[in-house]
Amino acid sequence: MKEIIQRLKQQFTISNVNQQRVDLTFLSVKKEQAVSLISYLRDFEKFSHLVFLTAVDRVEDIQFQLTYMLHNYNTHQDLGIRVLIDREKAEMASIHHLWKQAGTYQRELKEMFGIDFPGSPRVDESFILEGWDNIPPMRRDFDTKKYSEETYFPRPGRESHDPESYMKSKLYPEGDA
Amino acid sequence: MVNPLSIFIIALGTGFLMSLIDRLHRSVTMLVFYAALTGMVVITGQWLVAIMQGSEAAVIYTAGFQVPFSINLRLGFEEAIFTFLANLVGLLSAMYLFSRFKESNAGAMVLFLMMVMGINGMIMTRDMFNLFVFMEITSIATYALIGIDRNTKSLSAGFKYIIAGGLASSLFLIGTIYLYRLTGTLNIDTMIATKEMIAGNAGYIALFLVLAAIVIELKPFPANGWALDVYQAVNSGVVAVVATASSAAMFFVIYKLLPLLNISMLDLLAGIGIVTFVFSNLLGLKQQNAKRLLGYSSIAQMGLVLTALTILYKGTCGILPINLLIIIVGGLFLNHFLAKAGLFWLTGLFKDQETGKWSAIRQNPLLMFVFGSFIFALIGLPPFPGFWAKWELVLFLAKSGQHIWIWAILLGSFLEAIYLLRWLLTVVKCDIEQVAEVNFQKILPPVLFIIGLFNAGFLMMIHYYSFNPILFAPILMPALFFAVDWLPAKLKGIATILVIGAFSYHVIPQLEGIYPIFAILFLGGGLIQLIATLQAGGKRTGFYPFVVMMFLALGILLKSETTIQFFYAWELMTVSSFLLILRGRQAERHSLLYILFSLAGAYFILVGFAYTFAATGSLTILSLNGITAYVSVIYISLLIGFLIKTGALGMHIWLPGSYAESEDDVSPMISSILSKAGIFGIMLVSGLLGKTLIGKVEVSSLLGWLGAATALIGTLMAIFQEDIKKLLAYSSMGQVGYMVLSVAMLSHLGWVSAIYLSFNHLFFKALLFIAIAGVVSRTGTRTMYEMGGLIKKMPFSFISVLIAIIALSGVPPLSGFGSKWLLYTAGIERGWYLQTAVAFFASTIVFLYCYRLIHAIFLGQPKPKFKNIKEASLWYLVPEYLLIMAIMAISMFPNLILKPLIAAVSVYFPTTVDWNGYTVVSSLGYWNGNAVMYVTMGVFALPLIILILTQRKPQAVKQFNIVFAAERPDRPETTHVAYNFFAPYQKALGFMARPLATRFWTAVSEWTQSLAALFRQIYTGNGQTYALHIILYVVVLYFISGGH
Amino acid sequence: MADILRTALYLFISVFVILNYGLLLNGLVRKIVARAHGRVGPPIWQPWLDILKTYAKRSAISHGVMFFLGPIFRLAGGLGTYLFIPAIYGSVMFANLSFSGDLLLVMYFIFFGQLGMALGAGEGGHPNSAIAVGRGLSQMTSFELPFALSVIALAIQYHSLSITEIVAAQQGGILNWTIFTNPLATFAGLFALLGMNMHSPFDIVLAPQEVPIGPPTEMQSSFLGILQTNRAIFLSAKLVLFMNLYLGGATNIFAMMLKTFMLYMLSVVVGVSFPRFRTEQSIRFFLGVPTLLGLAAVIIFML
Amino acid sequence: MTKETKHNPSILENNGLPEFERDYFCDARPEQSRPLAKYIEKFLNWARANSLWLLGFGTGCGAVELRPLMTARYDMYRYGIAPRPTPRQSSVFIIGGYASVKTTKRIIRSYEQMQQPKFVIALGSCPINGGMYWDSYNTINRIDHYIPVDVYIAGCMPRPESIIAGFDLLKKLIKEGQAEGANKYIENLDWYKANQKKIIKDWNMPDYNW
Repeated sequence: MKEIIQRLKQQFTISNVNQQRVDLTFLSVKKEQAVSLISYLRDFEKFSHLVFLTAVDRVEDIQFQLTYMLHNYNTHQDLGIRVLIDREKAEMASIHHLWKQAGTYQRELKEMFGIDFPGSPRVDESFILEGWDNIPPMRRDFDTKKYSEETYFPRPGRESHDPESYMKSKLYPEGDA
Repeated sequence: MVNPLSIFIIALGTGFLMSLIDRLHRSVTMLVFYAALTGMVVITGQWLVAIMQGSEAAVIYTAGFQVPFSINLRLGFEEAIFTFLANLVGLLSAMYLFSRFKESNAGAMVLFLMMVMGINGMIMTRDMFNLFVFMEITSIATYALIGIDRNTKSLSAGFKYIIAGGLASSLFLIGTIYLYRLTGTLNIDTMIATKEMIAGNAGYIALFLVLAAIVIELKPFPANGWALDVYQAVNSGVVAVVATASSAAMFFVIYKLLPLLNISMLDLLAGIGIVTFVFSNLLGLKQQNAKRLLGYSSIAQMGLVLTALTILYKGTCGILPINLLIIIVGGLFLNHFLAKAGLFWLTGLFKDQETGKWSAIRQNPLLMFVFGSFIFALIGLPPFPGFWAKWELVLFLAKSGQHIWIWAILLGSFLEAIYLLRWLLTVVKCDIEQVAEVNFQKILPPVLFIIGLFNAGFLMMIHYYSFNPILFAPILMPALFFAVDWLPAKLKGIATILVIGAFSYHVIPQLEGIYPIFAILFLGGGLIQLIATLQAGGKRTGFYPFVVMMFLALGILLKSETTIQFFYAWELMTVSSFLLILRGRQAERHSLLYILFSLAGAYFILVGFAYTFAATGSLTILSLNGITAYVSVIYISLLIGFLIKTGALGMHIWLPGSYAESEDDVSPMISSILSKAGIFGIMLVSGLLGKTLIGKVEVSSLLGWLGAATALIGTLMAIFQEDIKKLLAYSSMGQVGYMVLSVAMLSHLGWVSAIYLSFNHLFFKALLFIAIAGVVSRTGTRTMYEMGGLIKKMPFSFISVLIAIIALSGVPPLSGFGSKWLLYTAGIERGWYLQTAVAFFASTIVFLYCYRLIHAIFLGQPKPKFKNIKEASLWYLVPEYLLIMAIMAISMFPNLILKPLIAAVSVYFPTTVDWNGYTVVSSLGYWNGNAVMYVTMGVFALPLIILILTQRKPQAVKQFNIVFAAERPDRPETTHVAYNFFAPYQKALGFMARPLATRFWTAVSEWTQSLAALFRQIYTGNGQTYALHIILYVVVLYFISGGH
Repeated sequence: MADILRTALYLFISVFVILNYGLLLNGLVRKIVARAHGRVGPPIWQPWLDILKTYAKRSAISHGVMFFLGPIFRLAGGLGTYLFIPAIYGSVMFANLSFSGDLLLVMYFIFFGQLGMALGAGEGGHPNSAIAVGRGLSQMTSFELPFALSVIALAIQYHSLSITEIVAAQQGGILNWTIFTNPLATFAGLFALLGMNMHSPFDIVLAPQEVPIGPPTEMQSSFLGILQTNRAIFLSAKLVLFMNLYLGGATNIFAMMLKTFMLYMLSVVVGVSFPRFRTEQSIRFFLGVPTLLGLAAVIIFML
Repeated sequence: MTKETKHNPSILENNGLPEFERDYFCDARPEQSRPLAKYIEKFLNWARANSLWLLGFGTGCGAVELRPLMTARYDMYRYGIAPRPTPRQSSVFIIGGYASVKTTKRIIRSYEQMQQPKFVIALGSCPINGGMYWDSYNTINRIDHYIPVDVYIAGCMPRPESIIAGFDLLKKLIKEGQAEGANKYIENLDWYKANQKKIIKDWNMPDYNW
């Protein structure tokens, strides 16, 4: 793994290399270099499998963190590539030309986070939120409970509790034990 | 009476004078020139008339001495015809060249005059040396005239001509010298009288050399490359003379010398002729240049005439029967002469001689008519002389047992037909690229010749038919319709209906047995379908004449008592239907296939009839009954001929395209009526020749299997079609297969079912085709999956199609079940169990395409494209509902049709069915169509009433209100299931519907073309090679002829 | 007039009996299959309830005239088929209208209903309907071939296509039945029966999980009720036909019930034992062994 | 066209469809169906109750609990219950658990395509009050705001025994003539439609799916 990182460092500006397990490493790369890095990994380092592509909403930093998880079948190594992109203008280069299935992940990210991948096939079609007209629901500034209460006719009489205190009171009704 | 010698005097005199006169003014020269030519025509014409009225042949002795001291000329009947025609061509060609002569110097006119005079001389002279002189005069004049266009090509062509001419002349001269040495005379008559002196090797060589020279001048294959270059390069006006008159003169020389020849030489000549005929026509296949194509055709035709003459001469041992001579040789010759000269003249109208670029001719209806008539004349279709000549020739050959010749001649004719028709088609169908230079003097000659051709044809017809108006009707009626072709189409349509109605009224009562039934089928069915043609607006030029011709020909087909009448009607029917199919927008290739297969079929019929004549010496059709000789040849030839018309398996590849691509209101006639002509023919012959055996197998059982296979494969092909008319076409093929099967049973029930099937097929297929024509006229597409859901827009058409498919598929209670019941009962009764099973299998497959047809068009999802579509025009609906009424009538009361059928057929076979009220009882089962109808009505009405009474009113919903797996359909186009509807069937049984026959025929065609290309390589265009060809040819000929 | 009334009464009784017999057969078989599964199964009168319920639907939709008439065509086909078959040999009441035509008529009248239903389903506009009709027709062509061969063999054997005469020829002992006198033809015919009954493995038309449920996808309420009625009548009609052809017919109603039940059990047993064919497999199957059997049956007579 | 239809109460507007698609769908407003005379209706209700055809549409996780019903252990057939693959022929619609907005759209469509009388059984807590998805942005809380429900079976998930009990209850309701959800739906069609349209933003279907 180290050799790979070494080789990568010669060509790309990578940072935050973090080997979490023997077979799992994360690294960060700049948005501009991400696609070429991934292509390099796929074509020269035999990371032929895109395990997933997902996003984390770092609303505090006004950033999205994309994670491309790649897998090498020869060495059984996983490599996660983290890319930070601007939250206000959430846009990232598509990698559907590398893996056809990446298009699906990107469609989902567009639907749930509003991250655009220009050029990705059918990226504007929704999977499940047909005709959604609010902010994308996976963004952390979207209040799902409020939305649900406003939209879906909550049945009156439903109570909700803090699970910890509720279970405590149920299991130990007489107080601390 | 003017002395024939004056021809030469006029020609020579004016020839000498002309250069003097020319100093005065060109117009004077031309006046003299045309006057001289006219004079020659008049003189020979006058002699021709005189001799035909009985005066003696003129024999002229020059210088007043008797032979051998003088040269004598003869102007008898034959000479008069030949010189008259030659002079006529000369005059007309001169007129044709009017503008050319006006510009060139007087020498051209002198040369032209010399050429014509030389031709006259060659025909008239009876002296060998004099003949040589005239040949040289002609050759030199021709050579000089070839250069009239003054381009490299014509100059080089002229050079090749002079080489060939020189070779031929020297051979001729040497031969003549030998002959003179042997006989001591140059006079041909004296030579004939002292024929025995021309003996031994010397005699043989002498004759051989003379003959070889003349043969070379007749341009035999393969030593004829030079001639083709001449035909191609030379001015049209000149080549018209060279190709017709000069060749005619040469041919006449051979005719003169015939008595000198022995049998082996006659054989040789006939062989040369036939080889030239077949191979020239083969090479013609690859030809794209119109003049060269005509060149091939000319050479071929002369070969045929030569063959015909020598065979006739040999077959009758020198005593030529004048009738046969006139009809066969005269007919063939005249046909070729007039048509070829005319066509060569027509070539002059175009700069570019590419056959594909001739389309401009169709802008001028007159020229188109002339052109088409010439082509049909050359192919040998009635009423042109070639038709009668070919008929007599084949009859003669069959009678004298010369079998191979028949096939060779027919093969050659067929090849010729291919390229001529292809030419015709490109003219009709290609885009117009160049402009025809039409002026009066260029059009008059061909027009005159076409009139001549028609007249000659009519004369021959009168000879055969002694002017029977009914038999002339299929030619005269269309002519009448052509004359009024400027009238609106509706008017002509009504006139057509009236004419055919009157004709039926006249003809049907005269017929007996199964004939009136077929007459009702052809003419009655035709009358109903003609109503549909009234939908067309405008003028529809060139449609009704052929419709009239087709139906009248069908009528006289039934009425004909002799084989020649039958064949005549058959050919007329073929050609008229071809012209109707040709009208379709994309019909080019398909109509060509149709006419070629039909022609081949017609040739088989011709062969069959010829052998009938050979076997019985009689021309009546009934003479087929009980003949002993040639039975299997006759039976099989006739069967093949008729089977091609029905589109039996293997010979069906013309069928789908022709049915599908012809105009929408023509398709029903072709499919539902014309194919029955084949059934009628099969019935006719198998009724008379029935139990013929080949080896130990009955022909009829082979026929039965062929019918069953046709039914199966036709039906299978039908279910895989996306084009609705193709589907119907293949369906017709399958249905006709049943008819062939049941005819072949040669039993009472079999024939009854065949005719019943024919009627039923007439009704439902005409109904289907007309209804589909209505639909197609509205939707503008024939592809089924593009339609859909039209039931709501075109309910009446839907009902038509529904009734038709019920009748087609044989579901009770409609008439289709009757046909199935009869067919199976007949098959089992006859002991043809497996065939019946195949037919049953096929008839279940019928359901597949029936459903596909109605579902894809009328059911399923309507398309937005056809949102505002209207019901089909009333002109379509009226015949449809007449046909529905007919179907309903015979379904409700099968007796209406079955009783007459059973009675008519019981003339031929003992009946095996019985009647019990409305019930037909066969030896196996019974069927009461009437009761079935009532029961069906009952079981249908009862639930309907119950449903209407008990059900609460259902909500009428629209096309997308379907349960679509909880989704909604996206678009009608993607929701309508119609494309490749029977995909699983394709997987399971698609291998049976592979286009094997198409592949076979394509291979045949490709191999023929390659063969032609291979042979064509000998024509290098090099004069030396051509000279070598000639020499080699003579040498080879010598060895072949068993030279000593 | 009295004649007609009597005939009408006989026909009514005959149809009534066969309808209820068909429903009973249906219920019985459901029960038997359930027992074979180790279930209790629906009550034996479940078919009557189902049919009643469907007729009792309060609303209905129609896609057009042909859609409306489709089920009626279907029922007319079933009724007609039954009425052209003499159900019980020697019985006037159950001779039905067999004087109208012979075996060929019956064979073709079977198509009447199928064609009509296919048209009705077609106008429904549902893609599954059209696909299933295509499948059904394709399969139909292939099982009709062995059946036709079998019928031809019978026609040769008995010199008749009249069903009454065929039954008459089989009277007088169990060994006179076609199944014993002409086993080849019988087995070819029985294979065809399996296809006609469209139980698994030949249930490619209704084919749950593939084209659920094929042609009647859009049919509901009374339309479906009519189809259910027809299913009972048509099923019995087919069984009666085959019983007449191969099992010596029946001289009384109980013999008829017994024999047709046995015939139907054949379909049921095969049905629960084999998974479904694909369409082209089914076509190839019928054109294989069954057709060869039929051919053999015919060729034996030709030798 | 649209103006006229506003005045015609028996025609639905089908506003959700583009102009060219309105031709494809029926726009009639459904009418309530009246029961027949008392005893006949009672008899027919008995038949209906004993011949319940389920719509084979597993809308949520509860659909897994329906499978055991068909097995020999529970054998729903003995109660006259049988699955049916098309809504046209079914009479009982089982909402098998949570319903996302997307599924709800399909549920409504299928429900409307069923012929009257038709019955709905809602399975599990989710259709009742949202269950564990009560605050989800994409899962409805109460199915009875969108289609009428005859029987609720609580649980997460209810076992087959409870489902059979639910069917028993439904049968009882039918026999008593109380299972008139379809008529209720038609009567309050505008209310239901307003609720449906509130959550289904891309209403690309007619107002009533015939």
